[in-house]
Amino acid sequence: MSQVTANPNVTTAAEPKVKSASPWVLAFRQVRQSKLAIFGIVMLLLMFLICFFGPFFSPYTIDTLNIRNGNKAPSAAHWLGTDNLGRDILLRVMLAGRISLLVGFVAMMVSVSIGSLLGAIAGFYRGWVDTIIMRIIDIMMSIPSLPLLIILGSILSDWKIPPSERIYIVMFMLGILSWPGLARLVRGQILSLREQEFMQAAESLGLRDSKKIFRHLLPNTIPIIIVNATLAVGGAILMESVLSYLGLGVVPPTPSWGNMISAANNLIDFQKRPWLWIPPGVCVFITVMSFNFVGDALRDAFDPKSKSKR
Amino acid sequence: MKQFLIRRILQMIPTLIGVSIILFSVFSMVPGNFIDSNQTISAERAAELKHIHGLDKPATERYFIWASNALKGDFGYSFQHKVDVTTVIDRYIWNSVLIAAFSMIFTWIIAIFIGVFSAVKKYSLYDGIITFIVFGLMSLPSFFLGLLAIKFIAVDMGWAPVGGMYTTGSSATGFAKVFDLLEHMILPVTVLTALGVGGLTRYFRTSMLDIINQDYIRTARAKGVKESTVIFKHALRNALIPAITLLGFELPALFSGAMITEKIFNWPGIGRVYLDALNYRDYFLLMGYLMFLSFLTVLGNLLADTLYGLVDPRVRLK
Amino acid sequence: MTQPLIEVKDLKKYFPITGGVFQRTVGHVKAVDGVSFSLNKGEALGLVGESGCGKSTTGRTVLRLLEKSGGSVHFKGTDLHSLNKKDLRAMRPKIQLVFQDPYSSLNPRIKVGEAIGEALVDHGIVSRSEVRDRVKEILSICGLAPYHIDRYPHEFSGGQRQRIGIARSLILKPEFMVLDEPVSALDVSIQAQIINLLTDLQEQNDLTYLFISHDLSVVEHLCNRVGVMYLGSMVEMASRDELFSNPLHPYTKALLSAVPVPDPTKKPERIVLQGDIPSPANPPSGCKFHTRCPFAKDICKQQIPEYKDAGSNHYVACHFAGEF
Amino acid sequence: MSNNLIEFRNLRTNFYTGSGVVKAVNDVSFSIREGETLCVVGESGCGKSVTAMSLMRLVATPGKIVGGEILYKGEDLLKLKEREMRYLRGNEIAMIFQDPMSSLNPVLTIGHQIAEPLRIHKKLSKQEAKKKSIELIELVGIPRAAKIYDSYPHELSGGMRQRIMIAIALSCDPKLLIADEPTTALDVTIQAQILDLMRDIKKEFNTAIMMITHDLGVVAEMADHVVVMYAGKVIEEAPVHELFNNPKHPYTQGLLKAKPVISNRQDRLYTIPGQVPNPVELGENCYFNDRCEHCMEICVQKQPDLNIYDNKHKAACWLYEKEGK
Repeated sequence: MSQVTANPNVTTAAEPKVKSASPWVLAFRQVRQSKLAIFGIVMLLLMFLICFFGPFFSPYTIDTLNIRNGNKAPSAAHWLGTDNLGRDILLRVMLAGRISLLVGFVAMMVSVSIGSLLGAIAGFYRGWVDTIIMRIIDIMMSIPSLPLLIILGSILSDWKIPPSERIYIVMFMLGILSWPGLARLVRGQILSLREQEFMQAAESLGLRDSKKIFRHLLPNTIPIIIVNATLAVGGAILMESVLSYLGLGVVPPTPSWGNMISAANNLIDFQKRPWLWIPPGVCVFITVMSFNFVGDALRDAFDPKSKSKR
Repeated sequence: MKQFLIRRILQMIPTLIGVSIILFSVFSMVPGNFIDSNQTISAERAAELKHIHGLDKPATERYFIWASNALKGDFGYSFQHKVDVTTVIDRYIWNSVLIAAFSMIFTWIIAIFIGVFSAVKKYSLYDGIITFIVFGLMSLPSFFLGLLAIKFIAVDMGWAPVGGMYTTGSSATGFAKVFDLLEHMILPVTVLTALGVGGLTRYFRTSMLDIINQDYIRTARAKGVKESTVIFKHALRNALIPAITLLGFELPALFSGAMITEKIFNWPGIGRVYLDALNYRDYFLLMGYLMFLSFLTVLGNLLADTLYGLVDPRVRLK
Repeated sequence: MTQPLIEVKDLKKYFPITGGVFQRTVGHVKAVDGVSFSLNKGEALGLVGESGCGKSTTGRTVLRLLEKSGGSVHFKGTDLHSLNKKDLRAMRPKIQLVFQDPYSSLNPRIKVGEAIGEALVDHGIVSRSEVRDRVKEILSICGLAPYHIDRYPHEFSGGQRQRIGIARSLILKPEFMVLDEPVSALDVSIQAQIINLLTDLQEQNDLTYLFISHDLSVVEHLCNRVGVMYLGSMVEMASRDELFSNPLHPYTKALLSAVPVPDPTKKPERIVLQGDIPSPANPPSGCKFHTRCPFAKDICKQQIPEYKDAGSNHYVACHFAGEF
Repeated sequence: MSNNLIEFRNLRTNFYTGSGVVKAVNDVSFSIREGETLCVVGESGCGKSVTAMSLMRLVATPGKIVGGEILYKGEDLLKLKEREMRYLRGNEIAMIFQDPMSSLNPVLTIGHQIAEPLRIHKKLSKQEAKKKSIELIELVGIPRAAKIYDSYPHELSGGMRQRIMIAIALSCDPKLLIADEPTTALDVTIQAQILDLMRDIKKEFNTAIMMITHDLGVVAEMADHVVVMYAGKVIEEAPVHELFNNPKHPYTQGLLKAKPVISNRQDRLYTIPGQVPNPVELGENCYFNDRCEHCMEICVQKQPDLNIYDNKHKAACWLYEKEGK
């Protein structure tokens, strides 16, 4: 019983209605299924809305000082009470939120761009380029980041950098010190991808280097970059809050969650007026936790092995 | 194994040199130094002092002086403590090691149990709660957790002393002194453990989840082995081996001293000394401490890889 | 006698083993240790052997996906291993490779249509606007539906993905195709579909195959000439009928007798080789097969047998070929 | 006629996946006689491994046994308490798996892994267990047994590891040995050694073997009785000679014709068109209808039963329905 046509088994049925889902859509659907990730995304949206649009609704402005009204506990007028200069804490937390989130994102952008670029170069063009980059990464990762940041912070204070410019330097400092971690991950991913058969296929098909990098290697490295970028924002916010708490990151009068918590250094404020330093601390906690939830859910969604668990 | 060690030690040298260059260049950017910021001494005395300690020479020259001394074990003189840097480090580091060691032990015990159980009871309510708490602990800024602990546990409840190593002015000796020390350690150790346990629990949960799906676990069950033995012998032993490498990375954390926690709890560890040294611009102490830490980090990496080779039968380091 | 399409002479591929403090090369894994064969247009040469025998490495070194350690590979007279990067890239469409694992040989993040058509555009053979029709055409030739063009790899079964892999190579109108265990990862019913597809494509496009497999029955069906490899060397090569009916090398005999036959009436009287396949890092001295050969003599241990023609193009490398 | 060691009665095992419920084992019934080798043959996804895992009650989530009985010496295994079932595993019913490379614990010595069932089930002391383990290593044909006892799995080749798996399974001389594709991952010359070893064991210990495979050559060589599965159901069952000489179900016929066989070469291979149906959308019809040449009206509407025909030959196909009892 020989087969007549060259392709006896093509399903001639009309195109089935099912819409083909790209791996990105599949990953997004899986993220939507994780309760913690939804909680994280909702909290982040709330935090963004409150910090970036809240101040417009607040009856107070940044510089309305009202000493008589100082150090009031949370009340109808001031939901989170007032500080020693009579400024509304809720407004300051919102404005501080803008700074902290901004620092987190810009630091992430800096570390992601440097990290993935150098990681990709080291991974793709091996040989001495790879060795040099890896040597730099080894050196930078041997220096403990917090103590170094603290020294850099104190240098900024000594150079008397005005607070407004100081924020941007802090952002770059955080970014500069955190790119090696991501670079090493990106390099590892590219090295493992090169062993995959579809990369050998690209070689066998005779594709140009640019095609190999931008159509094959990078799209398969982006998931790792997205996951670590999300976690990096959380990490940067956390690091900024520590620095600012020590008075070495964002310094007053620019408000940031970190330097608001340093209000707790004053013994009386610490014991009697917790509304001064607890709200910013809770904001840092919720924001960073939400980033961790989303990052972790993304990692599971993109990790091919985990697909089998579902 | 010997060749592996030689190769790794040879690799350590350029890394440490690179680290020292970076650190020294950062330090040369620091405008002020101890002598200038100290108004009590006259200008000539200041110049003379600077000359003795070679602070007036150009940066590159100073680096080589410092580096050659460092190789001989002399990390320079601490202005603030008026004693050699190495002695300062030696005096305070053991306080840091004390709380770091305790918290490391607790962290590992808690992380193993919680991590393993949340992996075994995957996607259950228990696992959900644990994941939530673990992420919470990983997202808390260390100082904020410390402040909350002092506020609610020490001040409001009064269960533990607010800070310091001993009750000020107490002349207790022997067991009473030890008991007083332990009491003072409660909060710092709890905070350090809480900060450390998150990451490790997640590590054990992920690696156990991966191992439980392996074929040899299915073989163990097919042999009629009790489920508890399957988990705690067959699975956990495979999870512990890579965990050994994490022990290597704990080395720097053990000695680095938790700066923030020590500052908040007023614990006289090396971390706190580091922060104070910063205010005084105690140059050589800062430099010496950072070099010491970087050396520990590199040593930690080497220790981690060597331990892995010793423990994992598959990786006989030829 | 027209010039053969492919001529491989004494091909060698060694992988360095590093050791010592400075990772110096202390030895070599001789994955391919002096293999020679030639292929005429339209032929299908089978390369069979067990794991570690070097058949896949041979296939990839012939296509210069791996740099050679010795010998030469000529495709239509040009020495592939002496071409510069640009010329080699230009040569690629004519010499194609089909992979074993349907799951890892397709980039999961790009649509199947692009995976098949991208090389066509990249080599400038076809403009971007025409490529879509050419891809649809090749899809149906390979037994897939035109609407599959916008689907992603994870939406296909193993068999369908293997068809995509074949379409990806076929669209470049190659002359020579290396098939590296193309059906080993598939179920029997799907295997048969792919085998028939490969036979049809060879006839329609006058293709030349180097078919690599560990499954002798599939090789017997598809190839007109067969080479048997053991631990990096060719031990026997002959026409299909000659090799399957009159094997001369003891290893080929053992290999043929070891294949279970789907007929319960046939009592399996077979030569069961003792011991395991030695590690290619330190192969046995003399004839590499002497550690497992039931007829090994002293000479086998010392002297490497010569690979010679035992009559009517039936090459064999054994001191006592055919005497037992 | 030896009585039945194992009896599957309407076994149902489902997998609750994200994309719907998969009836991996859908109303499966057959039995294994003492000292007999039964081969369960079928392609990937037909449920043969899940049937074996259901027998061992080792079906991992999201799988769950939802119906039917598995009788072992007349007792239903599904009703046993976990402790009682655990007593049987590795003792009276043993199992070996497909991939020897990952079936042994990489960080425990070979000796330790062989001795484990001996110490649990036979309560042997450490010394007795060591002696018995070394004997077992020699029994499965591995030289220098004492040295192997102390070595680790990664130091052995695939063939040797599979022999160790067999040694572990035989340690408490089980009544039934389940082998899930034991030689699929091995080279053909090593596969021949393992199949020979299993045949010797069956002769020497009269152990019943449930061999799961997709290779019809292995079936012809090892089996006394054969069960053919497709998409979770048993579609044909017969003694091995009857099945090869007179296959009834079109799928079995297709499988036999599709496989190229050495020294009787066909011009063109017979192919079964299409592919295995999506397990989630299986309806009330014969699952093979869309790939079957003899597909009739009724095949698309109603599911055929597994009826018995001449000399113990069962088949589930409407072509034979009229004659069936």
